[in-house]
Amino acid sequence: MVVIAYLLLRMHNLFAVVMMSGIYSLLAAVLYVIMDAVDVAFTEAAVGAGISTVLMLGTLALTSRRDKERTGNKPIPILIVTITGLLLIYGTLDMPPYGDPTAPIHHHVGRYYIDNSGEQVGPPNIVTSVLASYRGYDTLGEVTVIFTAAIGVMALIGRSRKRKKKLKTN
Amino acid sequence: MLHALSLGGVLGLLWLLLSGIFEGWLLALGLGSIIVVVTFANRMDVIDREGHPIHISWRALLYWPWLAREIVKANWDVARVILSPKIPITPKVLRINATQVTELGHVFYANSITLTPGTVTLSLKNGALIVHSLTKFAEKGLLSGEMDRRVHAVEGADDNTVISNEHV
Amino acid sequence: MLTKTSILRVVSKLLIPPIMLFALYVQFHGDFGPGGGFQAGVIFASAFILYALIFGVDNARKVAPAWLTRLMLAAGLLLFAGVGVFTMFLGGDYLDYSMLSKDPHAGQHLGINIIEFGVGTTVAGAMITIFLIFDGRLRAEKKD
Amino acid sequence: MSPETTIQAALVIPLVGAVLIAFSGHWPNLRETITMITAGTLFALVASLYPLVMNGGRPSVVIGEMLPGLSIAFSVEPLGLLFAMIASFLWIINSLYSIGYMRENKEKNQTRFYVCFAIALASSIAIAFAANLLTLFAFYEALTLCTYPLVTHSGTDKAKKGGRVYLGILLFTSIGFLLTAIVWTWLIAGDLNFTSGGILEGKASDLVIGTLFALYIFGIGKAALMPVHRWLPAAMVAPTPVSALLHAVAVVKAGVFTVIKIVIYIFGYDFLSSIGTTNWLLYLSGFTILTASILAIRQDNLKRRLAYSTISQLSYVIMATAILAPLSIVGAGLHIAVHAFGKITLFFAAGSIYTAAHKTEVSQLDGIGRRMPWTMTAFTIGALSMIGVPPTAGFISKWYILHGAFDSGHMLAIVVIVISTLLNAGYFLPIIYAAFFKEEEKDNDNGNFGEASVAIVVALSITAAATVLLFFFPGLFIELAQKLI
Amino acid sequence: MNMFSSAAIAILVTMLLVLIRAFKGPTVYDRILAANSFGTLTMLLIAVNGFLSERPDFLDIALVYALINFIGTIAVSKFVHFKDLAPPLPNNDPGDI
Amino acid sequence: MIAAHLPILQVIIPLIVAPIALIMRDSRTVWVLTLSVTWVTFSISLTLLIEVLDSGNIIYRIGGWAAPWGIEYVLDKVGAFVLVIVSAIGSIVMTYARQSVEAEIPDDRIYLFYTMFLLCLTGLLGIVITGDVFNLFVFLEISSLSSYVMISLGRDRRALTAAYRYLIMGTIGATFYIIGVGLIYMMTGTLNIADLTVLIPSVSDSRTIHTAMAFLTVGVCLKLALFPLHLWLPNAYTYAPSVVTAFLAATATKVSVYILIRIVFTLFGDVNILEASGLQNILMTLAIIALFTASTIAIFQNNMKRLFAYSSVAQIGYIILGLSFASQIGIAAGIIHLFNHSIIKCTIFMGLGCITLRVGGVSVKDMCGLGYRMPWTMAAIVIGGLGLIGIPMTVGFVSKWYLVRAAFEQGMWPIAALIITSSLLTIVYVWRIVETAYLKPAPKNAPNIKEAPLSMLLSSWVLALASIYFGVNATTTLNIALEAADSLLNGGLK
Amino acid sequence: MMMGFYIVISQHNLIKKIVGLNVFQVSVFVFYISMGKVKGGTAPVFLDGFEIYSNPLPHVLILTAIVVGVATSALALALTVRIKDTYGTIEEDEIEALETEDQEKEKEGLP
Amino acid sequence: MELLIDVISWFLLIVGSAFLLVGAIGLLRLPDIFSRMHGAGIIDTMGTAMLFFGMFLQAGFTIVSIKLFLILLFLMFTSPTTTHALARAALDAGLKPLVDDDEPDAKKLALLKKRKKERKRL
Repeated sequence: MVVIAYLLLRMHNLFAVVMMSGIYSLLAAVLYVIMDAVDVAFTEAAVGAGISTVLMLGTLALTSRRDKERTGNKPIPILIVTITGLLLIYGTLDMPPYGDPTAPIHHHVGRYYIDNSGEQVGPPNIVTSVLASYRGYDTLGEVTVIFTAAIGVMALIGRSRKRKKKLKTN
Repeated sequence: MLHALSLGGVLGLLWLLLSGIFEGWLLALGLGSIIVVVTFANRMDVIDREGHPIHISWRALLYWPWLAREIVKANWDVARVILSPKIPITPKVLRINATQVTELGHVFYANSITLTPGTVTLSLKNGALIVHSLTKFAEKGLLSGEMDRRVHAVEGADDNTVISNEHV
Repeated sequence: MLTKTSILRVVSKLLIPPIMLFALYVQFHGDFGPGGGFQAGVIFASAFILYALIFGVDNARKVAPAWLTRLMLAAGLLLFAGVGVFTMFLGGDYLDYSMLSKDPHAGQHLGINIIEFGVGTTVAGAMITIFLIFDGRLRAEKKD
Repeated sequence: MSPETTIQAALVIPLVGAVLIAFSGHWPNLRETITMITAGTLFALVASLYPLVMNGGRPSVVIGEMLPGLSIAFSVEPLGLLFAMIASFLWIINSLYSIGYMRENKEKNQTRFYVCFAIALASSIAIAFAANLLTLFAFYEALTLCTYPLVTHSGTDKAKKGGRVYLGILLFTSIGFLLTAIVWTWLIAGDLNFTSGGILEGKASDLVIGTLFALYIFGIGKAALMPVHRWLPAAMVAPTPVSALLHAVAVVKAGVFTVIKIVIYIFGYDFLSSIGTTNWLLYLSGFTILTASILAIRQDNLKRRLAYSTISQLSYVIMATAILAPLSIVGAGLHIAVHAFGKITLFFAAGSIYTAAHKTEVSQLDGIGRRMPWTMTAFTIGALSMIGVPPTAGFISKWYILHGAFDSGHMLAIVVIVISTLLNAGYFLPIIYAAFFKEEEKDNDNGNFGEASVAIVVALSITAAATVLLFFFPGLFIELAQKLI
Repeated sequence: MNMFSSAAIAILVTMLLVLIRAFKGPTVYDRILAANSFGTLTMLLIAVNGFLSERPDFLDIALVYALINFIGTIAVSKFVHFKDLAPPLPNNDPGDI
Repeated sequence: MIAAHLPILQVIIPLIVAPIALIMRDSRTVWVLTLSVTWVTFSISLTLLIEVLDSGNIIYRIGGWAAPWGIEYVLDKVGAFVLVIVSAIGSIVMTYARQSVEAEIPDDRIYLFYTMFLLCLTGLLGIVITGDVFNLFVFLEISSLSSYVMISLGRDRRALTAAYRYLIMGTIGATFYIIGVGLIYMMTGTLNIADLTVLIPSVSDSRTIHTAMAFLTVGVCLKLALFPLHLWLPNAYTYAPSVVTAFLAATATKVSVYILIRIVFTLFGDVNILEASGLQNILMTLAIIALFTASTIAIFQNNMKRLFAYSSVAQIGYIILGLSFASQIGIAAGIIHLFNHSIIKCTIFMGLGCITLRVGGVSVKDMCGLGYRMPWTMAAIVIGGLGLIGIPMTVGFVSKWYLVRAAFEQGMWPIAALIITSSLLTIVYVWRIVETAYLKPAPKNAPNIKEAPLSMLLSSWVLALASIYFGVNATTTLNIALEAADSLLNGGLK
Repeated sequence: MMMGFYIVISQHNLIKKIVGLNVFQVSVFVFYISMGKVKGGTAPVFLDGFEIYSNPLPHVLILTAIVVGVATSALALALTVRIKDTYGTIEEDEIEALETEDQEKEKEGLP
Repeated sequence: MELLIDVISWFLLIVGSAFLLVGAIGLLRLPDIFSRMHGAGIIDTMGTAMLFFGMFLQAGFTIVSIKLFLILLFLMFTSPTTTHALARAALDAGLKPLVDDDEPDAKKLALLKKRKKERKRL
């Protein structure tokens, strides 16, 4: 994945960039499946590899397909990124090991869902119970976000019904 | 209308296969779903002989095993070519006239060609196919016309009506 | 246009209804396995996108005119939020599905299904809207 | 009418007047009538408080609680009343004068002028009556802001520049130093109310008190102590009635008034005199008096010369306060009044000359006394008062200050006063001499002019007369000032 | 060694090879082809992984992958072909908002 | 029955009305709808504030699930106060909005604009009231997305790039926030703020938590445009439609500040993170740099909106400075300045909106002589400007007073001096405007313009008068701020 | 993860930035999911015979986050389209140059 | 019986994997885009099918195998279609397939075009 990301950085054909980001997202989805997050993989597949790519292509069609080539790395971004990266690595030092069942994360709320959702909510898919019931309000927010995005796109580049009134900028 | 109904039937079957749960609630939902889908499909105008070729399904079932065998053979051939150190390929572009009557048949034929490794349909226009073949074996198999005949048979010899194509 | 080769056209005609059905299947089987409203909405929309790709944006717009997508957008969200308000009127807290039925279990089940449906509707509406707008944009630009 | 209502009315009336003036802008006569009526009413209201305050009454009003424990509150005490009375009285005369001046010079934006004037007066009254430092500070700033349009009245680049200097210095010092000092005081004392004997005694070390004192003194830029005096000459670009208001009535008086108030009611002069860290003020004010006087001599522009004179005269007040003797404080209070009348007369005269003869420089004034006898007589009276020659009011206040200095043994102050008196004479007498005894220059283009309009002459006559009258009947103010100690 | 894990390894190796093609290009079409194959492989991997983790009932995901792969590739082909996705016809403007 | 549900109704009402507005489409109807919604939310928030002040924190369980399992709404004094600010500004801006929106936004998009506005309001209110860190993120995104769109609806083409930049920066900020939340979640296993407050002290020594803190802070600071991260703000505010600028300037950054308050004083309240991690010094330094740099830049701006946008950056510096004192007075100063600055900036930007409506632009040249041509509007702007400087009797004075006091209390003399000095810079730029408006004559060929329409003037003046009223009589607001600060320092949501 | 972040802040092409943003976010998602994994656990869907399930909460969170991410991308892309329309380019430095021009024009109009 | 199924599915999986690898190698080694499509075709057909059949056997007749079957069916429809779409796009973009030396490809293409035109005239 790192390789793909690096290539993304280096590529100048925007089209290829979009393709690669699609592949990147596919890989991420595989990771999700391996890490038992089936719902997430499902979504990532549909969204990351599918819709996002198609939308990006649509944008490419409307804009341009190549990115101007530039040489040289920019020091400030590299600095910022390095600092952030180091910080993250620093943060991981005290983390519980991967997959450790004794990590606190698995004992508090998560445990509760696994133990009680069947009885309290019902569906065998715990993710669904949490998503729709325990944290149903988050989901409402999520729907609102997507609603917002749709309206935003409508407001930004939607065509007007009336032809004579064209959206003029500047 | 008949097509819509049969589509509904097929979709119902599909639902049951997918779902595997036979509770009243879910069945009802399934019914609702099918109605929604059929409505949309109707709006999209995809329910016709082309979009829902129920009439050839039985014959198609017989065709599949043959195609599978062809595919295996072709695979073997191409795999050999790829793995041999010199890559002894003889790529060719061929033009073939399909004998099928309906466009559905053409498509069926073209897809079968592509499905067998070693041959790829590059273009299909009014029954004229342009095919790229990789090896001699594939070329021969294609030119023998065996597949063409079989697809034609699947299509149904008695069915001579050409579907008018409103989208062209 | 690619439709001229007819391969795509035929195959997509064949596949679109099952894809839509699959979307709805995902929609209603979110309880049992992976999936749910969001994924279903996206798949439904992708069936639509396929249609738009093959048959053109104008035909797609005819199938899903602006008013319909708008309605879908609004209806899904309203459905979701409305369930919450409804439970409130039934005496529970907001989004407390247990109120929907005498049996809390059944209530939860019903509630989840309804809101997932709301999610699906909105998401499908949103995705279709976004895609159609992106593609419809072309013409406006080319004309200028 | 209860005293409380009176206070409220005194605060509100100028504002109401301002609004009415704003709305009557299209009818100049109505507008000016309103101005005069407002001014008259205001004075009447303020004056009506006099008996009560003389009897020891301290009526007070709380308007709102700005910060917990800190209110916008007003309370009338002798010094405030003194200031308020001077301000409101001179507003009447100034209005009269303005009418003549503005009309004759056909100034633009007259409505704005009157509105701002009214607001400035409201702020002055509020400063005068402020019951605590916060209120005082609030209206102190308000006064700065509402006089800004007056300073930049003409709208020329020069006016704008002057306005910028004016605003810059005043806001800078007040926010930079005064506000800091106020917050600090509050932290030390937990209180900002003006209290007899001060609120700071025994609450902080001498050094802190000294620093705080310095912050106050430099924070009150309106007192024009050097080196924060520069705004005053810069503000001379304003029309003369404005200069009159600024230099005689509202702004500078508000400055020295604040100084006195802080010395008396925040620090307490007993407390201040008991610690040594504030003596520098004496020297600084002495220095200011002398320097400003010397600078005044070098100015050819009449108004600028008056401005430097003002700086020097204000430092009299500050020095008088810094002497910290009871008598000198009475003198300080008195000097506020005296200088107000004297200086306003001088400015009126300067404006009158400008209006009638369009002359602004001292060197152009040769022989003008014969053409404008009223004006120049008034000017002479004002000048004599500045110098401190009897029978003008200036003598009395100077005498009190000298007396106080003598009592407390501040010989330096006495020396300064004596020298400055000479300097004062040095920059005023030549003008008078030139006006009355020198020959008019022959090649004068705008040759034929006489006195300015009646309103102007009447106004300046009244103030000149008042200056003289104050010498004979100073009791009104002395009694008030004596209530301070 | 489980048979599925060996299959999974084979798939992973294949994915790697395909990726190399995707990076090398040289034409856009090569990349698309590679991406398409990659998608198929991903789908396979997910299916195999299902068996590997003894939860094969999540094949829906694989199905979605196949679907998305199909639509994605068609979209991409159309895009490179026409420089846009679905050229609308003129004189027919129902409006978006 | 309704009373018990007020916390959720507060957020849900605009959310539900948004899709309704989408269906309605008629711009006038939608405006009326939006207007009534904003006023309803305002009254709800007032009720809630009173209730919180009377009887302590309000807790509302969504979906009937108890706290760490489900999402809960928690309203303490700070939250209730910010809620009132946001909804009040919302309702006033909406009252003001109609003509301005009609003039600046294409007709067929107006209903979309109002829908966006409602969503933005939902998002902001949701952020304030929620008791769950992830739910906060969701609502943060709702408000951000809608504000990107609203900004990009501005007429100038630079609005687009401004919105784009904001979007990129905002998303990075949100992602940082999410990383931080993830790290915290990893160490504690919960997302509920109250629960976290309890759990964090036991793991606060770990490097993971420190990292989390860093990410959260940086992420939120991006959103609230603290000094080096403010780059998106000036252009975004400059080119957005007037209504949007007025609304966002008064609410969006404030809500982000609120998030910071929550993180620093509630999440990490028990471990006194400010001092423990050196964050205090960093924030303080940045805030002071912000004060000076932004004010200095503001002085040289020719576009009034941009000028005040930079001034916003500076003013945010004040707020952060107050918070970074971490004392009761300091936090109260921050909170009160949050309130005051909302009022001031909203007044000013609404005034500028009036000018845009009548004159067409807000550059220095457009402002010439406006003091006479649009006296009421200019007067409102000047009152706002005075508040910005911190002239006594305006709200600005109150907050500055408290800031200085807090600095003194901590014995930080130099900082007090810096605060005071920086307000002098404010004088410079505010005065430039006054001079232009009142002293420079209008250009000769300037068209005759009318004063702004009544509804717009009225709303600007309501706020202008509010800024005076709360300047003279600040006790109510101050007491709330003080109590809020107290509750933050002593337990927060517990 | 950092690579994506770097792309976002270093690249000049608007679309590449968006891609970078996606990459960045996806990495964060992966990080979340990795938290939820339990060794020997299985997907959080009840089935007889399984005792250990992965933590479902991160999954839920990431589902939401993905949606938010795609919504953001869609908006960003829409903005890009508009930018291309009005500026004729999607390179950041070129846009900046054009903006400076705008600024200059504005200044010229000043008295 | 179970053993038999295991063995068969082992076999199928191994063969499928082998074909996958072969396809990938083909994708790498073959000279031009059109011939590479054949390599991809191997992955799509033989590799996938074999793997699916292997899994099919393991799953037995359950919902899982039905789904597997559906996926396979779906793939059989879509994979040639996508390949075709891609080939078509490549061709239209002006990419010329490498052909064997017996006929120069330029000539051949010209012939093709001529025929197309003729047909159009008809």
